[in-house]
Amino acid sequence: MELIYEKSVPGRSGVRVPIADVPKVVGFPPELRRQSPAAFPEVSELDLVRHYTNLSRRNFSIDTNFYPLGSCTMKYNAKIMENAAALFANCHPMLALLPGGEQLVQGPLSLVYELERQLAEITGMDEVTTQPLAGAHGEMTGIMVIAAYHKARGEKRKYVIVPDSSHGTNPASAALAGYEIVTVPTAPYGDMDLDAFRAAMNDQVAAVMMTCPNTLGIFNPYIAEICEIAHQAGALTYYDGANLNAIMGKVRPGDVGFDVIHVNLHKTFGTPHGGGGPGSGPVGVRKELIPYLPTPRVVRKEDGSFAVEAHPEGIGRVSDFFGNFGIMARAFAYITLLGREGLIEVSEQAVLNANYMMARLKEEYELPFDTTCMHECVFSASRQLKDGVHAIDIAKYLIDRGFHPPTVYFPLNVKEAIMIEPTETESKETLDAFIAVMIEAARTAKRSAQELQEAPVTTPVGRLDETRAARALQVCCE
Amino acid sequence: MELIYEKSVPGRSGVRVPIADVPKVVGFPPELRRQSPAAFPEVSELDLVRHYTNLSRRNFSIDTNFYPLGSCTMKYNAKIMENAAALFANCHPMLALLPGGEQLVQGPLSLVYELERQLAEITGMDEVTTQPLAGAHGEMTGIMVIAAYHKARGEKRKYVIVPDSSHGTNPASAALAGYEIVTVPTAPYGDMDLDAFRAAMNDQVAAVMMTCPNTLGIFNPYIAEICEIAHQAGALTYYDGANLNAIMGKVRPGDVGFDVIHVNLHKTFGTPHGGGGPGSGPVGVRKELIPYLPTPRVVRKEDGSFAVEAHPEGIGRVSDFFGNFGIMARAFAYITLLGREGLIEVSEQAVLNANYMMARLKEEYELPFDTTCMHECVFSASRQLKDGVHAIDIAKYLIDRGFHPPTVYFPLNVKEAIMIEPTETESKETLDAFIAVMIEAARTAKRSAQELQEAPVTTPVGRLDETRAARALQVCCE
Amino acid sequence: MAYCPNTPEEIQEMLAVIGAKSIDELFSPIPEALRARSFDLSEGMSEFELMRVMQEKAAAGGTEVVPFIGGGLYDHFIPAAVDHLSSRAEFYTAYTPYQPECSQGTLQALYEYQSAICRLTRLESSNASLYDGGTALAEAALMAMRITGRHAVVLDQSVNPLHREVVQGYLANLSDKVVEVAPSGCSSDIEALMAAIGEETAAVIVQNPNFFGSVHDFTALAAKAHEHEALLIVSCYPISLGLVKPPGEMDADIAVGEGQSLGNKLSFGGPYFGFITTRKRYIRNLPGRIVGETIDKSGQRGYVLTLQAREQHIKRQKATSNICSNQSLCALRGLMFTAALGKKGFEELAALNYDKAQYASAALIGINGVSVLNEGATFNEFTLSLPKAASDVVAKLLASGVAAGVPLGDYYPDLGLENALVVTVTEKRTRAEIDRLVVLLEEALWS
Amino acid sequence: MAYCPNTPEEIQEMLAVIGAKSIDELFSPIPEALRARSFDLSEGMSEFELMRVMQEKAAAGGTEVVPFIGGGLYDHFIPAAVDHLSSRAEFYTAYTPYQPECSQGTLQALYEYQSAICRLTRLESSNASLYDGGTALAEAALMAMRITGRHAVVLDQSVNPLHREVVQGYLANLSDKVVEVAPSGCSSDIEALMAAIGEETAAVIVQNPNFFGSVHDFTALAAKAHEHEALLIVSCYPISLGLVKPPGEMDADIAVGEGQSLGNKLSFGGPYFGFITTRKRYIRNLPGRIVGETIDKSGQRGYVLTLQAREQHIKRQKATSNICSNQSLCALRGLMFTAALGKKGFEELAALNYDKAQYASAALIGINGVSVLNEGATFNEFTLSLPKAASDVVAKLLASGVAAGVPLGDYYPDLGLENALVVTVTEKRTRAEIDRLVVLLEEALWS
Ligand SMILES: Cc1ncc(COP(=O)(O)O)c(C=O)c1O
Ligand SMILES: Cc1ncc(COP(=O)(O)O)c(C=O)c1O
Repeated sequence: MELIYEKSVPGRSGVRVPIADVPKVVGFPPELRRQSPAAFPEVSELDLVRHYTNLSRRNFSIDTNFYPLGSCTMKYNAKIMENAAALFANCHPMLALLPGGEQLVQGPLSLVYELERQLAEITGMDEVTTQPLAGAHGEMTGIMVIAAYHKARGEKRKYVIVPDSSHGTNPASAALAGYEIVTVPTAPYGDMDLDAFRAAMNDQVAAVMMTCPNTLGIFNPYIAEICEIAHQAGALTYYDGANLNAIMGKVRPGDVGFDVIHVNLHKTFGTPHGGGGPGSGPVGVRKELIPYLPTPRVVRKEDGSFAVEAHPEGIGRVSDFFGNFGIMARAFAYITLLGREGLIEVSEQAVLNANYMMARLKEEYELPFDTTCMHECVFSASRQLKDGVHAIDIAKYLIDRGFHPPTVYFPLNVKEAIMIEPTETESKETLDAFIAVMIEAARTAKRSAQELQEAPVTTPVGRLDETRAARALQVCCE
Repeated sequence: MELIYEKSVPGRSGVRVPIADVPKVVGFPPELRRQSPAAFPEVSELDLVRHYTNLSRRNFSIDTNFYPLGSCTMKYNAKIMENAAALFANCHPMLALLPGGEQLVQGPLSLVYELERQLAEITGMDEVTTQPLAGAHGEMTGIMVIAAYHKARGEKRKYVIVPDSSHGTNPASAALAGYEIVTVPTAPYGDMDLDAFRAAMNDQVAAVMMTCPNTLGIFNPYIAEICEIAHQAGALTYYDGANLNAIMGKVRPGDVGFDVIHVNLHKTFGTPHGGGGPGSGPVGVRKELIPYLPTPRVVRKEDGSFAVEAHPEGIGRVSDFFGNFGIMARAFAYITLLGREGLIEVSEQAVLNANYMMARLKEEYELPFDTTCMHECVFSASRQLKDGVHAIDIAKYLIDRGFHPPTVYFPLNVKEAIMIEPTETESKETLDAFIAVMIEAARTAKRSAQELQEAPVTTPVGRLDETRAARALQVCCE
Repeated sequence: MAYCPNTPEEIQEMLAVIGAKSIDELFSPIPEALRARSFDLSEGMSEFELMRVMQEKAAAGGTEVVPFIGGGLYDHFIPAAVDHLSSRAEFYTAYTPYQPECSQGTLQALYEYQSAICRLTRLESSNASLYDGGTALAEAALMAMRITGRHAVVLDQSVNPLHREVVQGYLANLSDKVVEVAPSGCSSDIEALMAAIGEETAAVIVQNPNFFGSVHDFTALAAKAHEHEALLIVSCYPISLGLVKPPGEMDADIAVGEGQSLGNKLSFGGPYFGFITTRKRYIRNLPGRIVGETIDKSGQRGYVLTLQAREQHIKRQKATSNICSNQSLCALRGLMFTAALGKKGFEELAALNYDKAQYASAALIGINGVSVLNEGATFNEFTLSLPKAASDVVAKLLASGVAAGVPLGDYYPDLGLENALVVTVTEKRTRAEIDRLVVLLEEALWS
Repeated sequence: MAYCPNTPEEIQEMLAVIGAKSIDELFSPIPEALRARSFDLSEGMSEFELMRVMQEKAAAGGTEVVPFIGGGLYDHFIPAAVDHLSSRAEFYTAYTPYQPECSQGTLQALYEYQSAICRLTRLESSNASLYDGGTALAEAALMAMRITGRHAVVLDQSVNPLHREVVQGYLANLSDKVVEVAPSGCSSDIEALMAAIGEETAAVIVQNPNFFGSVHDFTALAAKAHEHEALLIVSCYPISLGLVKPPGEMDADIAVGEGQSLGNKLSFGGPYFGFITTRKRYIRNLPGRIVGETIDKSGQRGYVLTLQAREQHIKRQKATSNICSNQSLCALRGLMFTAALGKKGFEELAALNYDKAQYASAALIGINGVSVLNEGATFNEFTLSLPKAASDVVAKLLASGVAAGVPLGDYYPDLGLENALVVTVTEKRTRAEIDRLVVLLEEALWS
């Protein structure tokens, strides 16, 4: 398909701007003017609409395809959430910071406050900030809070420990907060090696970051011990809540002994992924850490009204206002709609679907850690590799059959990883259809590696040359 | 694709209904209860969303494809119209009929009134009713008004005259109003034969229905004479405004001598076609006919406020309230947005695009009436027929190339008709791309009829067996 | 701003190809004498100004009023998914699926819609929609006339008065034998209806629940009609069919109805859709478009417009109806509504309407001097008798932001119903709203 | 209601396949001692009740207030098409385009977005979006540190104070050398900024227009920075670039900005997006995702995520940034906004903002005691000096439904700006609204 710029015709005009209802007073100084107009496309509104409508049709998406991308919780994004969030489209956040402005925005302020309370209850933490704009941003915020905590106690610790199965954002976020990273390998039971962890722990460690269930979909039974070991060394414990979808109502990280947690509203709480974002990554903390949360805080006053308060000891601001409010509004709607029982059902059904998937596929695919899984299961294409078929070939074959592939090549500690997270919103019928194709792929691998290697053939483009892209570095059209 | 019913799983549930907040008082009498629940599908919300999202992708549409369906004015449906209409989603029309209710609905009432004024000015008529729900409904309403007029004058006339190129709804609507139909053939210059018309006219004729420009895209230069001839015989003149897109600001049927007109808001005024409707077919009349318009009328009172008045001499109601208000709101928005100059530009560009199309294609395709056209042009596939290629084969070939076909086999007085209405919202580039494929089709016809006869091959289904459908009469899934 | 893309340069190029000097020249077939004498419209504007105009009008749209009114159109809950799905551009910017291969989306959806209507009414064949409830009823009458070859129609006066007007209008030039039969109290007078059926009767037309809210079983009426080789036409309120015996279970021949309550916004009167269903043997007499199942060359299932030979574009004046554009998108919304709620949800919805109306009527008759006029069962509407003129009471409550109901006096001037009020209670009316209605009504009547 | 489709029967079938007796059994890997001690949430509800809750909150959202406030977020007109197109389900329910063959929609759109940002700023390389304006500025500072291998940053205090807080927060654990330079009046103190650049300086950070609304040409500052082998980072307001000299024309090295004004709703603070652009030679130092053009086997053009080796999922702690999910959908809206308005429309929009602000400032300084503090040019914001504390005046006008501006006192406690007010006038403020602001302000000051 042509680029929108290639559809541009000099002199063609699109949407009309509002009509000037004021006289021109003085001209803008020529020396400060831009030399030539920004070369945006000159297209009609129909050109625009047809271009992006057709472009959208070149995507797989939850609304069109099963999308079991592991570690991403691609559950159904309920349409009512869109309607709920749209109600706030015209609320200006700056109003909340104006003198006398709080009273005018009690509605959205109450939403921030109540969502923080809901998330605190779900995770078992004492306070939550919604300011971080995605999961990784939450991690960075959480580790900055931890750094501030240590600093306030006059300590300057140097390290953060992460397991090798952790998501790349964990070490990256900790590094951004000024820490050096210590990586601990995975034990045969599928989670961080406890002895290696013990060995790595010392009084220079600021925190350990755990994902639980981890990215292998396994719940670490030693998680309380890990917290204890850390706490004994004066280190804090960080919980990456990306996989919270598995355990709502079952386990609360706060109860287990975690000090800081982030959750991904765009995973567990059903907000749409937007082709890569926006998300939202609220951070919850235990009581002792509350002072270090970002500023400002939305508080509830004695009279029941809501106010915006500066939080002077905090780490400052990690974003301008109260976070990605539109995403928060969707998550609040989701939690409020589902309620206590609904959220428990979510986790139960997510775990059921993942275990069903695992049980049905483990005959054909290598399962490196064969144990009851939580919300996702991780296979390896190692058996298929013997026939020259890689995880990526299976992924592309799935595309031809109308399924978005699982996550492949992550976690890094599994060779040829195929990480499947069906989520609770998919039905047995859908799972069965997917399983049938996965089995077909495994059998085809034995028969004809080439057939898989040539996939996909039904898409607007075939496999793309990534090396060429990285060499050419054509990232913007002239 | 499976039917939604085939995706049903017993016991699966979809959207939750509101929660009961009242106690049950008394049960419903068992003898009046339905025996078994309506067998609606039992699907989850995700099943529902995925099904209809994928189903939608099996359509061509204006937003995805050039759609030059002749006589249908498939112009771009501006998105702002959708937003404008949505504002009125929750207005209950019954409020307007309650004692004291008019004051509460001044906004929508003013819209009805103002739209009627706009349409009256555009068509040159004295009054307009927006009650008819589509073009054909407008025709029926208009002819009923004509019947009421004759009746009030103590006359009971028997016939309505239509040209053979007229749209099928014209004779059908007139028949519904109790008239017998006299069909007049087309003269070599492409419109109703004037002499034959004169011969058909007598004091038993209630009306003549003209489409101008007609369905061949030709403006009838004798239109004023036709009106005169009719009026001399005491007959009235009806103008089918489906093709008004050609002449806005250029000709007003009222000025020419027409007594009654309907317009299709879903054609000329850019409202979306909805896969076959809803439309809206307001009817305009000359002063003498105002008494016979349907009841009620929205009137403007001396104080500037709007009221709903009974219209006792009228033909009664043709629909419950004020017409397809949501469509009217879009049309009002369209007219208001474009304004006088915009509407003139519409007609000029529509005529330019059609003449360009005609000029570029007439070398390859037979043009039965080779004269400057208005908003559309009608070719015949008669040359291609010599090679065994029908209009329908060309149509299907176009589908494979990403274009919605023009109207084929209409008007009925052109053999193998191909009726192309590009509309003003399409660009020269789009026209050129379409023309290139049309030329390619004509050349392919000479080379290989089969290639065209086998089209389409890119669609989810190939050519469908219509005879089988009409024999099996499977119109509802068990 | 006319959404016209061609640039001045392109226009010149195009004129050159055409061989015309100017756009004006293209209009030369139009004699000067016929040119427009006026075209006095306002100047155009941008989206921004337009939305200010529209918002101002919409703000004066009465949406703050709590509606206990129906009269054929109902304030029902619409699942969010219905809006999202029906506003897929591929659905709403397509037209009639004349070319089935590139219109399977619309065609399959309409086939599913026809199936939904059959399942709803328990009849066998449906079309792809009609304009609205009133015109559907008129089309049903015409259809019965075609089937029976007769011209007389018996019309229950407890059918929605607006719909009766439409039927009378449609039949005005085709039949002079429309007999209206008055109700007995708030009930359809089944005895009188039976008595009115004769050898010339094409059909007897009733509504369930009727305009007063009363629910009937018309099985006996159907039998009587069939005795005379006449048809029974039942106009029905689709939501009620989640609970109430459907026309098909009453042996009705044709069922029609206003589809608005199935997922269509009130939108000040439209667009909605009318539905029609009948026995399989009458399918060729149906008006409008019909979608049928078939296969392609390779045996794949697909959908097409079928029985087109009945339609105006082929049969012209001999067509079964003049309808061309119908209300496809609204019918699609209707389909989606039924599928979103599903078998169980649809039943629950009807039950909830019933329960809320029962709760309301029980509370309202607690007011001194207020009673319910319906003798038998009702669904979500009932008729109250008030100790004052209903119009005055309604006007009074409107001032407090509540539309208490539809006063019957104007619609039945001869039946002495000045004090009668039809109250509608859908599932959207909360207990608090109902309780407030009771308080306000009591105030209006007694203080 | 948890959107879980499996029926009890299916659940049993699945458990049987798994070989588990109950769902509880699946949770057996979780030791009892770790089970949740509480889960005290309210009961669920249906869409209907939910929307009542949400509507109540939204009704108390301040949307009736006429905003003359900006502070980095602006009330701009958004073409209807932007909403319609960005809410295509295939866009908003997809995720990061890891699998390019079935994600060309998102990938091509992001490539077009990157191109739009380059065209807007006149720089050469952009990424696929960052979180917001403040974090983009922080990322730019980090990027400059990576490029130069230095740790000191010079930060103009006339940069948005909220953004400065974010930058300070991001750098807190990585650099202790952030030097803030106070403005001179409402102007960035270019001399002082130049003087602050030293051999340790990684970058000097400015904003255009600055927080007071003043527009600068930073070309000389860029030259000075380059003399010291430091970079110039300019944070800019995209709408202003329809009129104002872009960073690329000032020889800036990195340009960033808050993208909200490009087609994103205010939505009480987000989601918006941050953009970042730089010279081609620094592309490998960009944070976040980058889409690049390539071809498939048959030579067809296509788009992929490229330079992934910089990113956290490969480089982990050595990545150029920790960002993973970005603000793709908001960036898409930004792209659509630029394409909807196009080259000409975008220029017109900027000019209109300028003209309206000029009209407003001319009218406002007609009030006794009110003057404009900006010395040079402004765009659509300007700083007024009032004869009273700006906070009090703003509070007073808020009570009349007008947000008159952002009082500067709290943000610049040391600069004696208690009486200073930044007023923003976008194209959406009508003449009538501006005139009313003038009247209300005069009243607040003098009566
Ligand atoms: C385990 C885990 N942690 C953290 C993240 C980062 O979240 P985000 O993409 O919202 O920054 C992800 C996201 O993919 C994840 O799967
Ligand atoms: C010339 C003409 N007249 C009348 C009609 C009927 O209009 P509608 O489909 O709105 O009933 C049409 C529609 O296709 C038409 O083209």
